[in-house]
Amino acid sequence: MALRKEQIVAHKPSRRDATLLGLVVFGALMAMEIMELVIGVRITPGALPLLVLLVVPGAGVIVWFFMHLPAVWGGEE
Amino acid sequence: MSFISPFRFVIRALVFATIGFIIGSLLASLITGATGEPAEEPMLALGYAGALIGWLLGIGVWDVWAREWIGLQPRSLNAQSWHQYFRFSTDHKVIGTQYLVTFVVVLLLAGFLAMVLRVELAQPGIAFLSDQNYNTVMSLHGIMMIAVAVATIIGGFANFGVPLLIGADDVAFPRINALSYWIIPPVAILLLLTPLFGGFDTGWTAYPPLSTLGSSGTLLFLLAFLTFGLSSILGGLNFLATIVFLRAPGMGWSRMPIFVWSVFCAALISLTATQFVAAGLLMVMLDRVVGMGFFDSNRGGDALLFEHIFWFYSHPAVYIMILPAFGILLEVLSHFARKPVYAYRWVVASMFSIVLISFIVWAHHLYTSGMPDFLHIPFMVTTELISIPTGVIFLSALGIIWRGRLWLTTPMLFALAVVFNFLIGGITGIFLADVPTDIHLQDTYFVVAHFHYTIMGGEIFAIMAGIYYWYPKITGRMYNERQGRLHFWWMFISYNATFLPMFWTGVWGMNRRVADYTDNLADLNLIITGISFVMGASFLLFVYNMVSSSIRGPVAEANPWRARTLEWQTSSPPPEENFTTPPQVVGDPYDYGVPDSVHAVVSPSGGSSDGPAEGADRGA
Amino acid sequence: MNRDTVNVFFLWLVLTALGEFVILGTDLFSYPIVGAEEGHVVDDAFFFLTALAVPVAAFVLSMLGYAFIRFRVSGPDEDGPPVKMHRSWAIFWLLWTTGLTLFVIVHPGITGILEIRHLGSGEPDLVVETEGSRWYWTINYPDGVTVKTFEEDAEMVLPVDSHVKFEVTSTDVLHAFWVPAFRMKVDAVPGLVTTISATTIGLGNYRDDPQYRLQCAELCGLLHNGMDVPVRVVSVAEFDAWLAEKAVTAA
Amino acid sequence: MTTEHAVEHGIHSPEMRVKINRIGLWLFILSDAFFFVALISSRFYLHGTYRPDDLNQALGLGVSIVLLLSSLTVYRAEVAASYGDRAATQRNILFTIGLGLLFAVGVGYEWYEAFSHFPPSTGFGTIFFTLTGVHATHVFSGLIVLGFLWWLNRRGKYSSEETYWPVEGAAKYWHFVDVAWVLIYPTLYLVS
Repeated sequence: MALRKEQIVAHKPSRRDATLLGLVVFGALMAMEIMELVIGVRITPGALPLLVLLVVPGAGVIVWFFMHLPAVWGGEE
Repeated sequence: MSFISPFRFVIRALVFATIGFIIGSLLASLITGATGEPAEEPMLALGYAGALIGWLLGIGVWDVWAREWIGLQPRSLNAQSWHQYFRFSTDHKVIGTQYLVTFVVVLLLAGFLAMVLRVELAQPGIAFLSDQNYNTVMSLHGIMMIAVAVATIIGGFANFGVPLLIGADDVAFPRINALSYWIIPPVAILLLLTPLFGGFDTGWTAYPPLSTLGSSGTLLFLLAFLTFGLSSILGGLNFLATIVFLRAPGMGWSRMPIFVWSVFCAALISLTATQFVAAGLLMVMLDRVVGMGFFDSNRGGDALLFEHIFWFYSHPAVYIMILPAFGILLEVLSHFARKPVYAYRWVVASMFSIVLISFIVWAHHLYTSGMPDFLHIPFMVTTELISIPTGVIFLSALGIIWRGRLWLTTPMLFALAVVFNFLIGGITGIFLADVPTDIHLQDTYFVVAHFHYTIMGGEIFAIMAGIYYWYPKITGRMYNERQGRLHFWWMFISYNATFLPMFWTGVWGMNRRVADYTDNLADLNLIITGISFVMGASFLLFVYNMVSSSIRGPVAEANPWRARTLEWQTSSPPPEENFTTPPQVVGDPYDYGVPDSVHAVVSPSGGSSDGPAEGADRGA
Repeated sequence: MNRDTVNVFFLWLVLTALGEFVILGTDLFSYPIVGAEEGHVVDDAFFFLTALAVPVAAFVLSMLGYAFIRFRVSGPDEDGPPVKMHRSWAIFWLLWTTGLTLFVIVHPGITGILEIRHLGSGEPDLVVETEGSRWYWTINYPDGVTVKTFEEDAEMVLPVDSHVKFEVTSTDVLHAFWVPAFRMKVDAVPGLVTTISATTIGLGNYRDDPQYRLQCAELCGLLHNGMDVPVRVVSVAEFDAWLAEKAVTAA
Repeated sequence: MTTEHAVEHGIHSPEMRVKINRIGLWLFILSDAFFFVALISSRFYLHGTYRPDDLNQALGLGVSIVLLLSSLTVYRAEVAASYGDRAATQRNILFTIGLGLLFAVGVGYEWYEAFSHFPPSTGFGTIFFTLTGVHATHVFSGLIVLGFLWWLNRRGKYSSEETYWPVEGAAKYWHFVDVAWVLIYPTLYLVS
């Protein structure tokens, strides 16, 4: 039951790594949005499955890296 | 002054609520006034939002909580006196008691409304209620009873019981817990105000387009329902976190009392599904107040959308009601039959499968709604599959009492009655899940009888079992056993005599929610009305027993039932921190008859410290 | 096999026999008059489910009642046997509940649905458009004949032994089209036309049996309970005459 | 209510408190997500994949990227707070508030345009205004929370890794608002 102190900040990388991670995630998400737009404008009927394929991992990336989902069960990223 | 002082927080809250209402409605009149005439309904809606915030701040959110947001030290409003029941208290036992008392009062009020309905229904023709009044009374009875069914167990028993049963000293979020209780009084006030705003005639289901038309009472009802949903969500969140994190050392998942499991499952539903009804009600309000087109076919909407969203919540919601009732049922049966919970793991598994399946059965309320035909068979299949895990609950109940040592106290009698009533409720459920029979029975008194058998016969009887069972723990006094048993037989017999004939009236063509019906059903309805008054009177005995025993009843010992679970190992009522020393769980909670088995090690000072064993006249 | 088990077994047999006798052999549980083929499907399903429910209910009741009388004690002084579960019993229980559930899903569930759909398929003899409004029905027959149910002596007249198809819709809020004698019901949804069929059998009249009425079965506000109109099923010749007469008055 | 035994078993320790708060926030987010699921399903139920031609695609992409960028800044604020770097925390919270306001302005302009093309009383307008409106409500509540954070951080409340939980919590909520938008954006602007 006793928790180790470092578990409060279980997801704590070095600041440099954190900055890098943030930029990479942001870049990936921005690329995703632009790809979505292209798909949405170009492929007029039938864009839905492609968009789902893009959006679900995109949302997953935010939940996983920015919201630290793995920290819920105490693991590291 | 001394008379006012216990209520000073309530008075402050009312003042703040008034201020909030004025601010909100002024804001709305400014917004609507910018584009045209100030409209009444936006003023009511925003005014209510302001009033709710003001009410909460006034009742104690400011002192206990909001001061922290601007960097001040919060104050505690907990105190060991009855005054704490009228302010923002964070003690789960206080909150549980607040919930229980509030909703027993609501139960009595809604029951009184049912009596009014029965008088009207005694004979065909309009007797004394106008159509408008009948619809309002019927809708109020519905929503109030739904609130009782949802909140009495999850808010009342789970609050009082779960931390004690798992050996914690409070819930995970005591302030959110208090918040979830204190948003109930505004709901009650709104509902009581509806008749002044023209009443509402939508039933508790609030189907649009009916609910987007009509008097402003409907809007108040929608707001009340929405607020109540918020309370339910917060409660669910709290119990999940509590059960996951605050179990006493040694209490692994397989040692958790069955009631805690049932609350966990119900909390899962109330946390997630309730958002759907919130979304649905918001859409109705947008249609109504702003003139949007969710459900208006002239504006590209579809009325069936609401039915899907609504039942996506409201069908799982009946499992918010009934799962904890199953929990209380098995709990009480085990302690009073002095046998372990039969097939414990199977019961837990079946509760989880009920939760899962409950999310994919909603459209069985829509068999005759005009939804596409191809949906009939899939939803009939999923709906009827739910009877399999429910059957496991029956297996467990029968397994417990078989060759047990049945000590037939009042809670035990009520628990056994739950098995009987839910048997009838469950079997008639098959008729309604089955499309061919449902086409006829949908929206008739057969449905009325069915859900009164499951929710009243199943859940309210379980609530009664719970009230009698935990009464000594909550009040520290023993109820009168003779009166308790008299109440049981009185209520049980008159209840069945009231609702069994309703199956016939339904089959014979009496539709729901009507003040008038065809003459061939006059005799049956007169009988129902007569007996229903006998049943209503049984509640007077119940209230008398509860009130008089809490004042004059013999002081209860710590463990009058010789039960093994943790709440009975501390004094009655428990001290503020529940256990004077930490309980250490070392065994299963239900190992009756196992030599030398121990559920938990609790220091003797936390045990039978309180008073002599002046138990009430127990024994047969 | 111990004594208690044997006793309960016999109790179950007796209760089941008694229950089935009441269901099958007496007319204590009579159903209202049936005016349509579809109604027979509904009643047969109801009857079948009731007969099937009797042994299940009898089993639970006999165990409950026997335990209530046989195992009562006067205090918590003694514990029962610490039986946590009989694995084979539990599996047996799961098997028969699952089997029964699947059986009920197939029959009368799916078979009933298919039968009703089969009755409703095919070319109808008569199409009646029914429109719900607060708080009356507008019934449109062929040849421009319209009955509004708030008119005096309004009634819905239908020919016997005919496959009648109702096209139901609403002008304002949800209503539901329900003729208890036909056992058929469907909601009237604004902006949507729902259909339902009834193959009428036998003459019928509201004055003789109140099951012959068109009733709104979905709460629609103020006068919901009064939103009904008599139904009269007449011979085809009589119906044609009635329709012709109405057409003349309408024109 | 810090009784002796509770501390002993870690139930009331700061570590445990953070863990409980974290799960509580997650449960709240899960619950709130269902609200958005209900609204998004309504869009597909009512209108399938219909999309009007008058949507301002450039603005849609613009506000999306603004919101994504604000997610990055709030992430940096959280990291800074976990290192006790008050100045960087303060700066990044301010950035986030600014980007949030910019997003709100963008949506406001989009509303202004949408009013003339598909007002709330039309089919698509209903769902468009409801979804963006509900989302904007979340953005505004997030901004209020960030405002409190900024105010309290200035007074040094979150200067150590033991006390920075409120920053982490607010950041999670803000990210959730972003996730919701990531789903809403294609739902409203892109499917066809």
